[in-house]
Amino acid sequence: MTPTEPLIQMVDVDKTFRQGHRVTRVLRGMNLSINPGEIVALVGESGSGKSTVAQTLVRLYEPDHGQLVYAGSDVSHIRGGELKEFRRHIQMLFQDPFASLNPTQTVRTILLRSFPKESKTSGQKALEQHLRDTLAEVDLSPPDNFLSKYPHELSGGQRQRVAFARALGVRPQLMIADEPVSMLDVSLRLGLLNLMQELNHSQGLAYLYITHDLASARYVASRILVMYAGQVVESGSADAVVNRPQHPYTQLLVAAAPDPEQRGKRDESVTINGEPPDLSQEIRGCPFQFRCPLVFDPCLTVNPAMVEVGENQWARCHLFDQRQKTVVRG
Amino acid sequence: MQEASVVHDPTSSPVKTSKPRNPLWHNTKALIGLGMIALFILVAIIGPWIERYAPNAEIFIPGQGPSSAHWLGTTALGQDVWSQLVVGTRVSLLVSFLAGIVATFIAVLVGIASGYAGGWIDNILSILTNIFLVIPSLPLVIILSAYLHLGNWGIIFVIAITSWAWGARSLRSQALTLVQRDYVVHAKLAGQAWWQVIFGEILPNMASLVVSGLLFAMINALLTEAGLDFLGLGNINAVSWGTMLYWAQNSEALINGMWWWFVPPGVAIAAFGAALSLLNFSLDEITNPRLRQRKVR
Amino acid sequence: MSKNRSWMWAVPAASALFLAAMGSGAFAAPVGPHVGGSISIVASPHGPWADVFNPFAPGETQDDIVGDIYEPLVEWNGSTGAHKAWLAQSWAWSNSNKVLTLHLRHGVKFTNGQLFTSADVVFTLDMMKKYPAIDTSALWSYMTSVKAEGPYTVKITINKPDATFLYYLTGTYMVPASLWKNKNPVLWTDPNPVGTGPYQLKSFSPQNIILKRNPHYWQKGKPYLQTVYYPSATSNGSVILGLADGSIQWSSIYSPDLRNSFVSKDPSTNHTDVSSGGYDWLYVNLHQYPLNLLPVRRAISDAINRKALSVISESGYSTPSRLDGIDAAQSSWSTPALNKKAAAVYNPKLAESILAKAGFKRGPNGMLLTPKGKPFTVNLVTASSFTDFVSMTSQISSMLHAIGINTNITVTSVSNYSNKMEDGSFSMGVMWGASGPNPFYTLNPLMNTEYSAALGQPAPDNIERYSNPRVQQLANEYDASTSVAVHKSVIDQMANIMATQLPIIGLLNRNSPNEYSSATIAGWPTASNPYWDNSADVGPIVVLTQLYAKK
Amino acid sequence: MFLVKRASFYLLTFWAAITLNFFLPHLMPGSAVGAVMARAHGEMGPGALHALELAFGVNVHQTLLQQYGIYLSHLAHGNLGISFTYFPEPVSQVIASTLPWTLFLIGLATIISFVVGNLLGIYAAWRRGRPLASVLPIAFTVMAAMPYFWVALIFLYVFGFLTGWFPITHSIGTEVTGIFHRFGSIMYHATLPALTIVITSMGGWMVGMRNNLVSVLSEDYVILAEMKGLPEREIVANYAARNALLPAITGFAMSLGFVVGGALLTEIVFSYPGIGYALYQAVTNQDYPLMQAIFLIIVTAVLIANFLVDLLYSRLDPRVSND
Repeated sequence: MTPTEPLIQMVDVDKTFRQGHRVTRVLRGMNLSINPGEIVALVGESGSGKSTVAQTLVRLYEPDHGQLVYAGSDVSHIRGGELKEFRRHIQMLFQDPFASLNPTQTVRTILLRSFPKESKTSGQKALEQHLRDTLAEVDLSPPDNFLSKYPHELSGGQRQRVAFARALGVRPQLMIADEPVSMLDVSLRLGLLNLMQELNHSQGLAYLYITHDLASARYVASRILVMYAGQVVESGSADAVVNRPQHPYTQLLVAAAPDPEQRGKRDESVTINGEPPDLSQEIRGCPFQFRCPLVFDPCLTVNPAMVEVGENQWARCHLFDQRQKTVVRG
Repeated sequence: MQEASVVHDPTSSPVKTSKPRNPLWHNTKALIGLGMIALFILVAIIGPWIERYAPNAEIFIPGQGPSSAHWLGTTALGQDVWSQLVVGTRVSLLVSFLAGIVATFIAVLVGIASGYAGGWIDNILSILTNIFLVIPSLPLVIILSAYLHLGNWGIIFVIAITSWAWGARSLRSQALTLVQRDYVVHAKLAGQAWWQVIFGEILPNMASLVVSGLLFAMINALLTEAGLDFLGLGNINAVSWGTMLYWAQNSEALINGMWWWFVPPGVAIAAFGAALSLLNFSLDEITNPRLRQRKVR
Repeated sequence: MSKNRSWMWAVPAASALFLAAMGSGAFAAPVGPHVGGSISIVASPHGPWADVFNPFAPGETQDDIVGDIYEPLVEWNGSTGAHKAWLAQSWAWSNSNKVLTLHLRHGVKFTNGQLFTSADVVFTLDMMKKYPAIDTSALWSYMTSVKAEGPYTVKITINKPDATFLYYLTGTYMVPASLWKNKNPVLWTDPNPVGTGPYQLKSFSPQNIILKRNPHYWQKGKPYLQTVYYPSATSNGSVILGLADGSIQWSSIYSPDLRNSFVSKDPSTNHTDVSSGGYDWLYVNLHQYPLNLLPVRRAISDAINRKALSVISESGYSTPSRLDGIDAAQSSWSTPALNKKAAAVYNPKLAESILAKAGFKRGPNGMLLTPKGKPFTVNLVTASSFTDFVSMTSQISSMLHAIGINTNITVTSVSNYSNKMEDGSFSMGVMWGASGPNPFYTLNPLMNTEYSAALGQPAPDNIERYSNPRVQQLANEYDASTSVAVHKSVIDQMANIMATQLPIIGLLNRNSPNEYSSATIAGWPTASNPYWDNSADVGPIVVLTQLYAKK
Repeated sequence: MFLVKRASFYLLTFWAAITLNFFLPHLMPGSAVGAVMARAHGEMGPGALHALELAFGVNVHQTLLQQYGIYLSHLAHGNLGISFTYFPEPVSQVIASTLPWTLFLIGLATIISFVVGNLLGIYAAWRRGRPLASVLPIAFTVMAAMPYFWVALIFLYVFGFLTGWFPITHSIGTEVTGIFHRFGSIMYHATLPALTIVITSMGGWMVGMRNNLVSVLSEDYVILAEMKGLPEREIVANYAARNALLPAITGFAMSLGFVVGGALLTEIVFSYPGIGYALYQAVTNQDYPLMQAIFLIIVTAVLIANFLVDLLYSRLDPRVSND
């Protein structure tokens, strides 16, 4: 793996779910790439397909079309031992700290079960040390206080840290954090986000941070992808996307988010009207046309392509089409 | 932030030490049920020491009422009722426990396989489960035992094979929801083998449903065996509560006023069944907290 | 008991009371036989009735009722073997006992008004030839022809002399040729039976069959009772309850303690007696070592306490039997010389010494080893629904255990047990044996190879597979003669073989209790006037035609 | 779509039952002839064995597959064969005379048990915390764990024999005429058997309804209704009970099989001339044609009942049809 090569890439991935006669196209030409040690945020409303992206990245789903490339090799359709080996490098941090830990197991058991086999051969003492180190890494100390606890004896934040530790136990290269703080008390959120960054610095752990909250995305991520209706509609550096949003959807998201400078206050005049489109219906033209305040004729017929709209910033909107910039992949 | 899905943690203090208190010990019904079951098990185990005579020996004056020599009198065949009751405990409990365990085992196997594997395995197992649910079990058991003329083991097998479907159905639906739990997803991601996922992550979380299913299956087995024995389709040479009733009925014990022969085995079955259902009842309350709490207003 | 406990029983009872009140004062003296009144009979519980009155239908479901409607040529007393001429008035053998001439009763009419004649007898017998499925007595294995000679005479030819033929032939029910001509008697349900009997069908329901008096019955003035109810019953228990409260007047069910459950309810009117007939034998497979050794069978016989079997398994109704197969009720056929030989003794010490003498030794576990050094273990087979056999088998098992013989008991279904016994795939088992008007009907089938079969093939009677040419010779002697003296001598010699060779081991003389109430009905056979067997089973018309209402 | 799926499932189940039904007798040692011979205790003539084999048509030499084919084609023509017990009465006639009694008795008992059990369940949930509401479910759960044939026998003895209040056998009196008398007699005879079934099967309904209702009562929309100040009685009747009834209806269909089977023992104890008793007789007499037909009838009845409930269910709850 050369330093410039992305850690993982999704190339034109389609994913469709069938339920009886209903066919739902959740992902349509999804592109994404994460470099080693990079923190990428994926922002979108619920129903935009961001969780499907997460689950496809760990190959809980197989892409219908397109490729999933890990370290230069196509892992879209691998199985068995290969899949197992691939999954060791990618771990997930779940949204609900109550559902993500097995209520019948102690913290010790939970962690032990997540450690790879080879770590168990290194002797009892080393294993104990490993357990403690892992807990220390997620700032749960003293570790002895926690090892014999059951999940229901822990607070939400503690639980999420245990889940974090469990994921770290495998020594992954990429952590997919699917709304890891949304169910935590506000006071605990910052702590967890800081922990994520710490581990990024200390271990070079890459993240895909999935959230609906632009502010926290900007806080942790270096790059932000904005998702709408199964595709990326804008991407760029965190500062660029938040400070100079180009796509009308991103602009609305930014306007609706609370201003970090004036805590708690937000511009009440800006709301995103309407709902995301029904993905089980065929969509002609731009999927955002139904809610876009700037909608014009081409939006109704053609789905726009991704165009460069600034330095390292791309958007998928007909407003920028005239400039005919190079089409690039997000 | 716009979402209010903040969870208020009831146990925010991280320094609680003891394991969760076991609610079974704080439920009177459960205690009574457990106590009775323990008593029956004790009788089944120490039976040979407290039976007073050989249970099948037709050696006493027939049809005597209770006395100090025969605590529960003698049968019309000259057997000691008390000894039969004590020895019968063993057979009845054995059939109840084993048939219940085998039925529950099949239910767990089918339910989890169905819920975990999904796809065509689930389809086939679900159809099988539904067929066994719909085909009435008592007539089937009666016909099977009439055709096959079984001993105790056969009866255990037949009862189990006709009574697993209810359990399998509820375990399957629980397995379906458990399979989607994040910790199960994580276990798969962490590279655990299917059996590790099933036995380590899924099964422990179904424990209360499995136990409740087991209790149900045991009650069912107890009553089915008694019914079969009563019809003379069981192993009538073995001494069990059911065969005692069969012989009593055969000798018109009630009409001849020999209540001491007819009443005790029925009471024993009813008491053991009641103990099992009390335990099940309280288990329901413990695992479904809504049933426990008193009305708010 | 309470008067209004059941509408079902209340209706006939109330109407009887009403009639009585109309006819006589409250203190009227008992009246003699007269037409009127009714009786409820449950011979034994068969479950709900089927609308089947075909007298040739297999099984026993409606036997007791069919016998009131259809009649045989001769009525045989099941207990004593005595007989009464019935539709046949007399008969005679000729042509060295190969031709039987039957003289029929004159003036007998079917209930449709047609006269009963020789044509009906010939038709009925010919039908059995055409449909072997209804020839349950295998008559046509003897018969070569049946011919009418005039309206009241029938000539039957058989292929070789057979003294038992008359018994099997004359038990056959006679049906009217005119109505059965185009019927398949195997599959015909005969829902509207027409016979010559004292009663005819009044109404059918699965829960109650009601018969009414045949006013043109050939026994003038009989029967007396106007109506006969046959309520269906599903268990002995419900019959006892009915007997105890007076809603059933006559029954022949087995119940362990009738004195307590029935007689004690009203000792002045509730009575029981027993019908004898049949035996419970302990069959041993003579093809199996060491059961084929006479001393072994002798020891087994001596080890069995028949008194205990009688009291515990049969509530004392059935009584200990002798070893020669002669029932107490038929004791006139036995000779005093045999009495000592044939007496069964209970002497386990003797049994042990017999076995020791025969080379059986106790093994290390205290149980016997055969002279060949193998453990002596016997399998006993029995049927789960025959609870008395199950109980007897378990007692025998412990009695044999006491003299050192190991036993295993197999309890199986009736049919499987019956098949195992008939096919000879058993070691030992308690079962009934054949019976008839005299001991020959018992002894001959049990020991004659004619009634045996190869192992694996069903044998009708000689299931222990005893083989002795002498028995065959004696049987031929018996069949060739009609002399009672010859018959007695044959029976004596056969009984002698039985008692000394023990091909099977006699356990009990099978007696079955009958229950009847004299509260409203008179005319019953009593100890002082035992005019007939008092069983309600299988066509009880000899007694039924004597019964009459008390008021 | 939902109903087509269910219907094809029922057909599959029916086929499975038929096939099971066909193969079972072939597993059994012994034959019907043996059973009839044995029951006659040697009172049959020397030719009986052979004659019975002829009459019953046993010992036919056909392959199993041929026999299966013949069996299916007979079934298709509604030919259930001839009963060995009641020979030569056709099996269809035995069923015709027993089935109505069972349908009546079981129908009556099941409906009473369902209605009373559910009402008591509603009461127990509505008034939970009160002594009676806490004791009732326990009492009836314990009742359900009792051997009901034993309860039936004790009822028979006490209320039939000792006190003489109720008849001890049969489903109708002798020579009862007139529609009112007949009806009265039938109800009178059904009282004890029905009562036995009701008191031993009511507990299940009661506890099920109580548990469902308690759950429903804590749902948001019920709490909302409470906050709106609707009277409690109305909330229980209109909101909660209605929703809690749905699972009870499924249970009702599922229980039919159990009740038909359970009635077997009750019918035997009360000498009630229903199909359960006929099955018992068929079993003890090794009467395969009758046994097969009864099992088939029971299965068919249960399948039809389930299908009807599916129909009803798809009306009551629109969600299931999209399933």
